[in-house]
Amino acid sequence: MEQFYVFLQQLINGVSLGSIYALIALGYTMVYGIIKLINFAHGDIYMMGAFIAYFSVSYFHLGFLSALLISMAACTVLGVLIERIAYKPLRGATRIAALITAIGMSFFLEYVMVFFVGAQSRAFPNVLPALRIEFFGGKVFITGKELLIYGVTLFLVVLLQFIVRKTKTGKAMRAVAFDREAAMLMGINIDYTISATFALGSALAGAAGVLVGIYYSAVNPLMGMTPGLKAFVAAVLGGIGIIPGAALGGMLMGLIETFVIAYGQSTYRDAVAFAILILILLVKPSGILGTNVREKV
Amino acid sequence: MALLEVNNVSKVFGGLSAVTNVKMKIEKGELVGLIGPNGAGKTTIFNLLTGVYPTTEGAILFDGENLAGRKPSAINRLGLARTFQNIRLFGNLTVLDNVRIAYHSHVKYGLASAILRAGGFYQEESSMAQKAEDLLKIFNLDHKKQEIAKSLPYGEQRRLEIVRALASKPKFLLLDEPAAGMNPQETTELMELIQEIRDKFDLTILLIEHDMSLVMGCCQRIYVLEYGRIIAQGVPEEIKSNPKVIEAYLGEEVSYA
Amino acid sequence: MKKLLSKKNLAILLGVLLLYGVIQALISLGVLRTFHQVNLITICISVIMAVSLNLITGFTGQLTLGHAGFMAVGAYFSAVMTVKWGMYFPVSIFCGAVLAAVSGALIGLPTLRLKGDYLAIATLGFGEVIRVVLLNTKYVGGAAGLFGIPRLMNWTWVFFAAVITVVVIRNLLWSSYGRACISVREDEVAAELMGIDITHYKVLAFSVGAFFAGLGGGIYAHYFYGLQPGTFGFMKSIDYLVMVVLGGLGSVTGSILAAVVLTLINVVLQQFSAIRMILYALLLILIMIFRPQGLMGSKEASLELFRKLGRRSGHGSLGSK
Amino acid sequence: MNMRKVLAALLVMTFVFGLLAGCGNSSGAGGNAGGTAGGGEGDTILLGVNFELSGGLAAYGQSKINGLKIALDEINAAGGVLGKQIVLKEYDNKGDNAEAVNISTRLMGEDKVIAMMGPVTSGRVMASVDVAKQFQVPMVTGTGTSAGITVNEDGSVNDFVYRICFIDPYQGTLAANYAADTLAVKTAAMLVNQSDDYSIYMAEAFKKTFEEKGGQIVESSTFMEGDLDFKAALTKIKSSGAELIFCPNYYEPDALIAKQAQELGYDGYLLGGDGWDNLDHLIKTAGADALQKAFFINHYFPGDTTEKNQNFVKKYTELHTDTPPSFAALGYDLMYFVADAIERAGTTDPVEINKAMAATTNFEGVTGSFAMGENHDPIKSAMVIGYTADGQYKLVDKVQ
Repeated sequence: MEQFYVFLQQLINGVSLGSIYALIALGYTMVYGIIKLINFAHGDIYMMGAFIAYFSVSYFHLGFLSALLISMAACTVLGVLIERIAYKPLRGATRIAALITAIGMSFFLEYVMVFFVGAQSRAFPNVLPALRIEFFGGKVFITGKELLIYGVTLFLVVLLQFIVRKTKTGKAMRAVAFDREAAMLMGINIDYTISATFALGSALAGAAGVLVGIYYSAVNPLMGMTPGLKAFVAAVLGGIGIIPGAALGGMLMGLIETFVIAYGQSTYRDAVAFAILILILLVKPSGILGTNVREKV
Repeated sequence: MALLEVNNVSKVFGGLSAVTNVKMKIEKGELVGLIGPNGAGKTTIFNLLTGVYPTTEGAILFDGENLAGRKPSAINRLGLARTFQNIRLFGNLTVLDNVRIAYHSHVKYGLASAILRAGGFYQEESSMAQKAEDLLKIFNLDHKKQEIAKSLPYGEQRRLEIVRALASKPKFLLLDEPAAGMNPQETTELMELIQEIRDKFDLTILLIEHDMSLVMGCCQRIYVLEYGRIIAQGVPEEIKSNPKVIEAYLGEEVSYA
Repeated sequence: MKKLLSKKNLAILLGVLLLYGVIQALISLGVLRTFHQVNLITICISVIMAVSLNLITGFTGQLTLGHAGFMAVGAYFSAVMTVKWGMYFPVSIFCGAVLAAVSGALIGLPTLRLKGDYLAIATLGFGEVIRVVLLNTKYVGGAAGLFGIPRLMNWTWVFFAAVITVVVIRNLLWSSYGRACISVREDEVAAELMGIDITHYKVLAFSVGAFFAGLGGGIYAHYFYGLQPGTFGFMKSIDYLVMVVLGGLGSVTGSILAAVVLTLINVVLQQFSAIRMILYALLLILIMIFRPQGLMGSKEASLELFRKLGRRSGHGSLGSK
Repeated sequence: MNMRKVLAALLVMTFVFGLLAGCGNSSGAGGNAGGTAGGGEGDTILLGVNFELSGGLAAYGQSKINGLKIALDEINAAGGVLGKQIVLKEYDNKGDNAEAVNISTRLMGEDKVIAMMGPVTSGRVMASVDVAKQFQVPMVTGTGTSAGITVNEDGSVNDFVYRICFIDPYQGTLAANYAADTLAVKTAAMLVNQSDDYSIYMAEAFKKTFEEKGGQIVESSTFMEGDLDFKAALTKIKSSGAELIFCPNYYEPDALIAKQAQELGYDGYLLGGDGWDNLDHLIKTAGADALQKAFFINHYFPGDTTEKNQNFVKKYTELHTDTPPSFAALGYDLMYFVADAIERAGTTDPVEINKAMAATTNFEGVTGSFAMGENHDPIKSAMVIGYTADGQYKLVDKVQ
């Protein structure tokens, strides 16, 4: 029975980690879906979001909600600016050139922050009341922060689905993603639509940054590197460009990592995670929820 | 024995039948047309013949060999070459390179010779370039050999595709709408050219075409496809007068016109 | 008449020997000191890595983010052979490169069904798996790394290794086999239907590319005293990818140029610790915005190109020059 | 198209800046090579710094250089060494081994520094060892703790290579002793950063000694640099019933481990090494509550009331908001150690400085007093530090 409680607790751990990956992966997938760009700077926008919230809370003593909204707004602006300055001129160029630009942008954000705030981690002040819900006489429990992460992730997945499926902008996004030329001929404003996608994706990154900052109570300028990469892998795993896919991929990634540590060799955690990724891609080359598009000959 | 035998071939895409129970028999040296309304499955048949898609049912025999399970490249090396409805040249490469790439399966030097520039590498390369130029000359493209393929005018791109297909030294050539987008003058020239190369290279040709005049004018035999089924076959005169064809195909064409 | 000993080839040979001779003379005279040699060797390793990556990504069109993984295989295996098994170091380095080629083929075979970004992620995963395996292998020191490898490489070895790499890859590319690789990049379906077995050529590109990455790794191991798994992480792969893209996908001379330029820029930036990466990042972004096709595009630097300067030159044909 | 113009201007500026910087440097290097202003001649003394200032290890390199610069200003303000002002030649090795070799060569071969400080972390130090031996210029690392830096596998000592910090096995052994003897635990778990040799070596030594003393390692889990989530490992450790978790890592992961262990309701001990030493970060991240059963081995007691230490802490806090982490303190001592050796050598000849370093008998730093051992490792006393309920350090024990 004891083992079962441990299993449940690990499941909660895995879902929490998975939600975080999912949260970051959502923005990745949005941007990728529309311009087929692996936006390496996404992890760094997430970092900027965490820092903006950190400063709002530490120096301006704002509460959680206002910090969240400010950092989402700031990240939206940042994302749109990055798109206009760095990515837009490359729309006609090869995708790999855009990829290198994204990598450059990622370095730029990271090291501008290192320059101004230093590379050291900063402790994120606790802005949430401590909450702990216990089950089975305290053998299994879940914290308020975890519930917040679950809630926000779920909410954002649903919201995004709604935006993409039901709103005019969302429909335009799908049209542009499907066929940019045709969308243009149908009178869709491509620039606006792409900017809107970046705005949305960056706002998501900002939200993820704030939540992760709060969840782990630490922020630093290079915090976007590892989770950024993993979230991207998660997005690919789920089928990139597909919103529920990103959530699924992130969740899977978190669960795999947790259970490799819990019941396997923690030293091989990343190797196992990547090996599973490669295997899944071999079986389903466009990710779990991706549909294989047959090339027309 | 026929050079190409298609025995009761069907192809289903996710529950949707694209081609049903198709039978074809093409003898060596024939020039055969494949016609049918849009979406009838003509290009699908080409894709099945060249191994792009596996068949759902039935067998394709080429020169006595069953094509099932073979990769498109292996099928090409058996002697089956094709062009594409929506031109698929190697756009960023020169005209000459496009042709030389198709020669690749006949290259005589090995990888080691290429790296060491030994074992007749230079002779083979220059003879390859010569052969490519000769082919280009037939299609009046030799003076453009150093131009980038995608910069050629449309009609020339179509001709280059045929040259490229010929360079792989096929016995059997599949032409997917070779005259699409050409003016009547060009179409007539192309028709003559197709017959000329058939004789010159001892080819068997199957062509998909929308342009009735081209098909009727140069094909010896015609298959008519509708909704994935062969509804008629025969010499052009028979096809012209076949009521099913008129109803299914020509009638429709007329009503569009 | 094109022959091995054509005027042009002789001129190139002479140029290479002259370059070697001049640098060797400068080293002997003490004008180029150890520090310059370290950078010359770094340049040569970068040339090897960038040109071999260009074969895979630039010419065959397969985006890979795991090139440093192949480098790690070559580096570690050759180091183990030299240090632990007492083999003569050129043999070790060669064997390391062969093992890297084998791993290139192994990763190539199953993952070649994947296209574009999916392949990139799979290769990234492969690089990470190699790194984790090395971290967990006590025999090669785990995270602490494998140190105490004697510096057996010198300028002469490394220069000629780089020359051989460039010559082999260039000769491969400027042949029917190279054109087959390029056709895979241009249009996989058309290539396959023209009789090019695309799987075969992808595996070929991956193995040859991995072979030379392994060679680069072996040289690295025998020059920089030690190895650590962290050296061959994702960022290292990105460094070389940046060189390839900056030089121009599909341009061998572009990769060489970029390897030289970026290594020198790196040296200049060493002293600006605080803003080093900011400058580097800006440089990347700006070059990509203004020259997305890279410094050389898909053209090759040649005497012909210089002659054509001023006129608008067409693309060089991939002839058997 | 205005954007393009702005960008073009930026591009040009970047290049011009880079070029100017490059020229400035090369003329400087040329000057040195010409012998007019070699490392020790003239009225300044040139010392090299080869640190991890960008890349994933930047936080540690930056901490260290912050401490080092405070010492530099103090020394120069007090008249410098041998009556000359110290000038630093500072390069960033990005945390890359080849780059560290490159920079060591540059400092010793081109800039002709008379001693080099750094690199910060073991791998980079190991890679630079042979360069120091080749050029016969002493190099001192403040924080490179791997045993192999100073002593080779065959037992020979690397000349010209020194450190002023603990070696990993020493700390691991001390920690095991403390766990088994003083805390009297029988079962322990380890949570180790597997991408960091500092952690791994310390864990190995801990395991060895702890098991020799009859203890049992019931669980051993690892993580990677950059990880933030340790809950899976901690849940597993908690269910294993380990009475103590040995966390031989740097303060960033350790702070998260302490916090998450508390959240999971783990009530055993936490024990670590000098990597823990960053009071502010731990207290702010994990909170004093989570640290009531946490201890770590350190060279010195940061709450030390000696004038020297108080002075350092005050200056550091003025400049950089937080209290100094051990990296900063070791950076500060590193500068003083090198200056002290030059002063005692009485010359700017690197070979003489090397001798003076080896002959250090009583160096007083903020991280404690030490003599240089024959293995070129300092002989330092160690102490165990814990936390008070209001988030201050408390000296728990002194160990040898």
